[in-house]
Amino acid sequence: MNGLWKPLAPVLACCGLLLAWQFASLGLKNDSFPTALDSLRAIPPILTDKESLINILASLRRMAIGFALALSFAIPLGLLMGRSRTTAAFFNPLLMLIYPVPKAALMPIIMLWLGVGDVSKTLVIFLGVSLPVIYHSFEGAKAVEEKMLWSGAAMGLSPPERLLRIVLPAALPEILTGCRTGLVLALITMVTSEMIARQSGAGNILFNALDMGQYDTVFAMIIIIGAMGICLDAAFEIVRRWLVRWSEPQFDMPLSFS
Amino acid sequence: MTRTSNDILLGAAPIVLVLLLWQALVSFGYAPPTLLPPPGQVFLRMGQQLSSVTFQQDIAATLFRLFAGFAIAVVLGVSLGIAAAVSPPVNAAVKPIVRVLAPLPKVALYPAFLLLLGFGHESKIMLVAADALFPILLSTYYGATTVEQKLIWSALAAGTPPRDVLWKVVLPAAMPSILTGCRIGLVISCIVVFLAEMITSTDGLGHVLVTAARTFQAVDMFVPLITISLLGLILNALLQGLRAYLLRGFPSV
Amino acid sequence: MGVTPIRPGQLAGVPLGRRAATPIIEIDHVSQVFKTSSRRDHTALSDISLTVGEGAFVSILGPSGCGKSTLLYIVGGFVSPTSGTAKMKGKPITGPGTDRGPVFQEFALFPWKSVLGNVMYGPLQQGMKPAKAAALARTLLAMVGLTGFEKFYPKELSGGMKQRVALARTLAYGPEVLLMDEPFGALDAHTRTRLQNDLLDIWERDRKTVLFVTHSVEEAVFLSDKVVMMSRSPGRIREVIDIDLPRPRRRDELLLDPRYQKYIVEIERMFDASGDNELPS
Amino acid sequence: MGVTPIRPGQLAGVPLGRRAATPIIEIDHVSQVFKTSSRRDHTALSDISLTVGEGAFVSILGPSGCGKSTLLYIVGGFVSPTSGTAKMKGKPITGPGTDRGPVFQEFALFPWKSVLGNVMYGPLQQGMKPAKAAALARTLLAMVGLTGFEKFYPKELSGGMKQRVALARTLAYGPEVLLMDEPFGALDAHTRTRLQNDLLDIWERDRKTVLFVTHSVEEAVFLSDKVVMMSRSPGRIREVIDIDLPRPRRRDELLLDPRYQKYIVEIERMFDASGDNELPS
Amino acid sequence: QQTIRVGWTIPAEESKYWMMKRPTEFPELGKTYNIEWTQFQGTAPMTQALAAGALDCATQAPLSLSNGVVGGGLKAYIVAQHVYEKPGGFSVYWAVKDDSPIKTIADLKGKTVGISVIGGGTQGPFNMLLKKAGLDPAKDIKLVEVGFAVSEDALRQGRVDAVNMNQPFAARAEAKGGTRKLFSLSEAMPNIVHILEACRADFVDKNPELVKAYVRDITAGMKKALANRDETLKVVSEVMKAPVAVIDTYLLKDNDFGRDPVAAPNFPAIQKMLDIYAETGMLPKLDVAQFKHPTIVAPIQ
Ligand SMILES: Nc1ncnc2c1ncn2[C@@H]1O[C@H](COP(=O)(O)OP(=O)(O)OP(=O)(O)O)[C@@H](O)[C@H]1O
Ligand SMILES: Nc1ncnc2c1ncn2[C@@H]1O[C@H](COP(=O)(O)OP(=O)(O)OP(=O)(O)O)[C@@H](O)[C@H]1O
Ligand SMILES: [Mg+2]
Ligand SMILES: [Mg+2]
Repeated sequence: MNGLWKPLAPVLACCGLLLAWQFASLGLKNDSFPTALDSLRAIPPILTDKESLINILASLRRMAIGFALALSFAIPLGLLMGRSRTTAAFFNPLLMLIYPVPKAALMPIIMLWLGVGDVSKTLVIFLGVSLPVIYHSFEGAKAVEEKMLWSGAAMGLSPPERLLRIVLPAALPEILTGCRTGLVLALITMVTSEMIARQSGAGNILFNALDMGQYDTVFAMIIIIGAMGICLDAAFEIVRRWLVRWSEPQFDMPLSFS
Repeated sequence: MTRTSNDILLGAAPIVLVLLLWQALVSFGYAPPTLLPPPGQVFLRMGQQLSSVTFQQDIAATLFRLFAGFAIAVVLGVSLGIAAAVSPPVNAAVKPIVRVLAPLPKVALYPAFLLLLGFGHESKIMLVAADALFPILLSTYYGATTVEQKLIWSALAAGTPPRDVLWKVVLPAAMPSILTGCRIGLVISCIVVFLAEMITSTDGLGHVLVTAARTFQAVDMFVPLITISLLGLILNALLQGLRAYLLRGFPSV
Repeated sequence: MGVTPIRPGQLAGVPLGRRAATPIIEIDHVSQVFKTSSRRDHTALSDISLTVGEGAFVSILGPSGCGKSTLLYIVGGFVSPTSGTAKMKGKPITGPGTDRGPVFQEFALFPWKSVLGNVMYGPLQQGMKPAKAAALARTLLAMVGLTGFEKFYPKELSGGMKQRVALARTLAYGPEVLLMDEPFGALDAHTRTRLQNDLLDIWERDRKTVLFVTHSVEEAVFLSDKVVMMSRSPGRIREVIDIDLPRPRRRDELLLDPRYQKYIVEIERMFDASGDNELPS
Repeated sequence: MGVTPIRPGQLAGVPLGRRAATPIIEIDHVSQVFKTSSRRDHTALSDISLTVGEGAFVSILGPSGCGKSTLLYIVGGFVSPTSGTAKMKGKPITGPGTDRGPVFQEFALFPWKSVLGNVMYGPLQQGMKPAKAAALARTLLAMVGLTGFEKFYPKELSGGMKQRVALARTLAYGPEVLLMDEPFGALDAHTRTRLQNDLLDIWERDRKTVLFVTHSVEEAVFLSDKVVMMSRSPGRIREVIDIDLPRPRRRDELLLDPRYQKYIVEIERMFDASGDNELPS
Repeated sequence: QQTIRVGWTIPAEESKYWMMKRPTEFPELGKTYNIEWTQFQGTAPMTQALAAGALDCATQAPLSLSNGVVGGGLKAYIVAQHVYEKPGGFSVYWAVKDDSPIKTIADLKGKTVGISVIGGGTQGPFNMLLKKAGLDPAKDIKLVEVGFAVSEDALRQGRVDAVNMNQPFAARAEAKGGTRKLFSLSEAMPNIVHILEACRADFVDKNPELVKAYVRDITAGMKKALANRDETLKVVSEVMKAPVAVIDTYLLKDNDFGRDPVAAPNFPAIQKMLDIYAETGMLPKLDVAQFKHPTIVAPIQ
């Protein structure tokens, strides 16, 4: 029963959501809110079109680069902030000042230096992803049990080594939560970064359709992006499980609403 | 006392550096003032704007949407996250739905929100809530699943009904993680409320920016930008204060 | 000599109570197998049967890793055994209850609550008025020697202090059965002796049942009616020894009692005799 | 009788070494004050002076919460004292070093590493070849009786097993000075005795210096050259007692030695005599 | 081989769509020069991109271009024109529901009115018409941004009382029925120029031959677009990802915008629009001559 339910649950949830959507749109009778069926029907033409596929792949490439850059920047910064009060005091206000600014509003200035191409979009993705990763790494590093660090220090680990070999693994579960949120944000910023200026990409298809009022294509794209999200998330979950198998809870929580 | 004042000095340093860099970019001609006005001019204009009633109303509108959306996200995110962590049936229902909904680009749904909820507060609150919800939910879920088992056992043995264990043990024990999620959710709320106002609105800071951008009023464009980032800073400082109070028992640096 | 080794098989149905014959806890052919991360099965307890009579003070002795804590978790209802059943007052144990109060080896204090808050938790939970709960908590904290530390948070306490708070927290809500996992392990001899006496007082006065894990043979003999000796072969009961010493017990009197010393020597010899203790399963 | 109480003031400069007179650790008027969450000052150690000679085995006894762990942290260089200085080989201690190896009361194992990984960690860190480090780790694990558990993760171990892994982990990288905080606290008597003997062997063979916190007077007397008795008034040294027993020591021989029993009784009496132990500062 | 960075948008730039989708049909494109295409959402961001030097040429509306000149220090030349409102053809209009009590512009007082872009090209003539009807555009109506694509739905849902309509959405709404035209922009002035092609002045001055080639290709593209409607439908369908059937309802028909056969900018009409903007107080007075390059303007032989 349980073994069967696990892989089936997401499928069932998808079906449930699609059904709810179908009825809601039938009830609303609104051109900008097509039925689930219409949207699903619009998927194959997109996926069989070579240009669309190239578009989507281009987006994914930008996302991968932005995501990788963000991780390699945000994790060390977050860990450093978590273990050093001074670093945290130095960066915290600055980050808090920079992050709430919508990147779309800064586009004119970003364009000035980076143009309208891949670089500025990758930058936007990078910024979107790094926020949760920085803060989860930060809090994760803060909560690392001090005596573990002491043990490492006594074994001759230098401060940078301690950061890499003790704080990083100890904070890994929390960092990975940040990465997971970051992955979702990467997907979303990947699309929104193509809202204002675009050459190719999944957002290109989506916003074109939006401009043209072709809502079945809009929602078909949303479904496709959602599906990509599910796949990426599932892949990430496998990696995560493997990385933090040492921290999985030993017993199920003995709580239940029933 | 000295520690906090030190921290403030340290935190101010990079901000001053950024301002200097900004000024230098303008002074040395790396950016034309029509795109990047000098900081002095922006702050001067901001001072004037802050005392104008219409601008205050815009700030109020933005703040209201921000708080309302964020509050919904916190309440929903925390309760769903904890429920999913402790109850297998809820987990089975929530987890797949979250996996499906989390990666959806909510902005693309904004036109639909507009039609369903109108051009006023509701559609923006909805968008903010939809975007801020998932980081909070995920962090809560993570925090709640990693609660030390023996804490729950202790509480159960002390006679806490399973239902109460949720908010008497799981919630406080997951609090560090939840607050991290809230912090991210708060920043995302700031971004999204502004973005929504930029896309379609009749008021709010984002609207002020768009109007200025359309007519190439660079200084007026930067005033709402600086305002939102200062709001972000202040709100975050408040959240940090709350965090320090709530987590005083937990280990920290 | 009074020490009669009993084979586990014979045990079922023979209550280990001192004052009453009613069994309160019945453990019947319980086994516990863990799945390790390397996906192998690891047997922590195998075929344990044990009956504890109401009001009995039973100590569990055994080599490190033999399954003592696991056994307490099962009685506490925190873990359900892989096979076999555990009953409390004749009813199968399906979950934790206020009738069984655990003191964990790792203390498990609530880090977000002060010392006072931790100790008050149980009484408040059972509907006691805050003022009364605070007074009770203060009394217990005084008993464990922690007056003045009410406002400290667990992270600010030493190991032994945490252990004493954990003890006070469980005593505060007055469970019928105490499940104590090395509750005095981190304490100095002086504090330990004091708390042993206090525990015996509470036990006598409130007619509690105690299941007590310890590594000190001397402590086990001093406190208990019965000593359960476990071995790791893996996780079996080796012997159950009746401690036939008069109550109330005072250590200085007992020290002069040859039977007391004999119990200790006897039990220690039994341990030494078992070669299997150091072999991992 | 050999027990000469020494006032802390007299101590500075008097090395507590058995085999050598060179002081290796010098603690000079050290105090430690903590800021609690309720923003009050709490004194954990006040004006501690102590000199440990090279190769000495020094035990620290004291009531729970008197500052024993804090003292070890200061010598380890993990915490810098509020006032006073600690020196190692004449140089002020400014931070941790591989020359001083701690075994923490809370074990502090790396949860993401297996048992073997934890023990191999130090040797690998010091550039040992993985194969050699693994062999060394296996030897040490066999010594602490954990053969067969190499692939287990810390969360899958019992309390006593974790403690033994922590011990093996520190021994693995061979620090000159061992700072051991109740390293046998969670062990059964049998395992404890074995490990005491193993520890003494290593100490004799590798000429290490050991600072050893324990709650067992018997253990302190059996192992040490000197016993430092602390009191909580708060966190002071009350007495330093030379243990003048022949080496190498065997417990069965010592048990017949009246001096051994006398040391134990004497020290226990000293503890009982101090009324201040239970008073919080 | 040189590259021009060109910004574009949808809809109504058929000659550029031809250049994108059928580059082989052009004599110079891809041979003497290359184009790096970037699509934008509306003309205002492209004005910013031009001002920031991130684009060389882009589709512009007279208003956004003027805003760039006044506020952003942009210097640019108008080199070609895409669409305008030809008399008798399509004119952007405001629609209300059939059963709406709003009969005249004056009835809009106090109502919520949708406009595609606040401060966009249509707002000048719109403001003018409101003024003529005795309304203060700033106070008497509540203006809200509603993109053309959602206009129809917003109106039918009752979110707005009146909303502007553009192709192809107007054709779709009309086919469905239930809405009616309240007034159109042609009532303010004829020959409104909606979108044109502009290039940065410094870029033109530095690469005159390059821009000439580009402008020649735009003219060629316009000719192809007008000459071969069936192929144009396909090209537009590829660009907009919209089915041919939808585009067929209006594109290059009588109910469409007008297109100059050689894509020549109508400078007098643009000047008239600038005058309207000045009159309604949206901009200071501007002279169209500053946008006119002596030689580089469609058609180039
Ligand atoms: N972070 C802290 N903040 C405030 N007080 C602290 C902190 N850490 C330790 N203390 C206090 O310092 C005192 C000494 O603690 P320490 O851990 O050194 O005791 P100990 O002698 O090791 O006790 P035990 O035998 O119980 O382990 C205790 O009273 C404790 O409450
Ligand atoms: N989650 C787990 N996964 C695998 N094995 C486990 C797990 N928890 C406990 N064990 C194993 O079960 C056995 C018994 O553990 P338990 O904690 O009950 O021992 P114990 O008798 O309390 O020992 P100690 O005196 O050292 O506390 C040990 O061998 C341990 O390795
Ligand atoms: Mg145990
Ligand atoms: Mg200690």
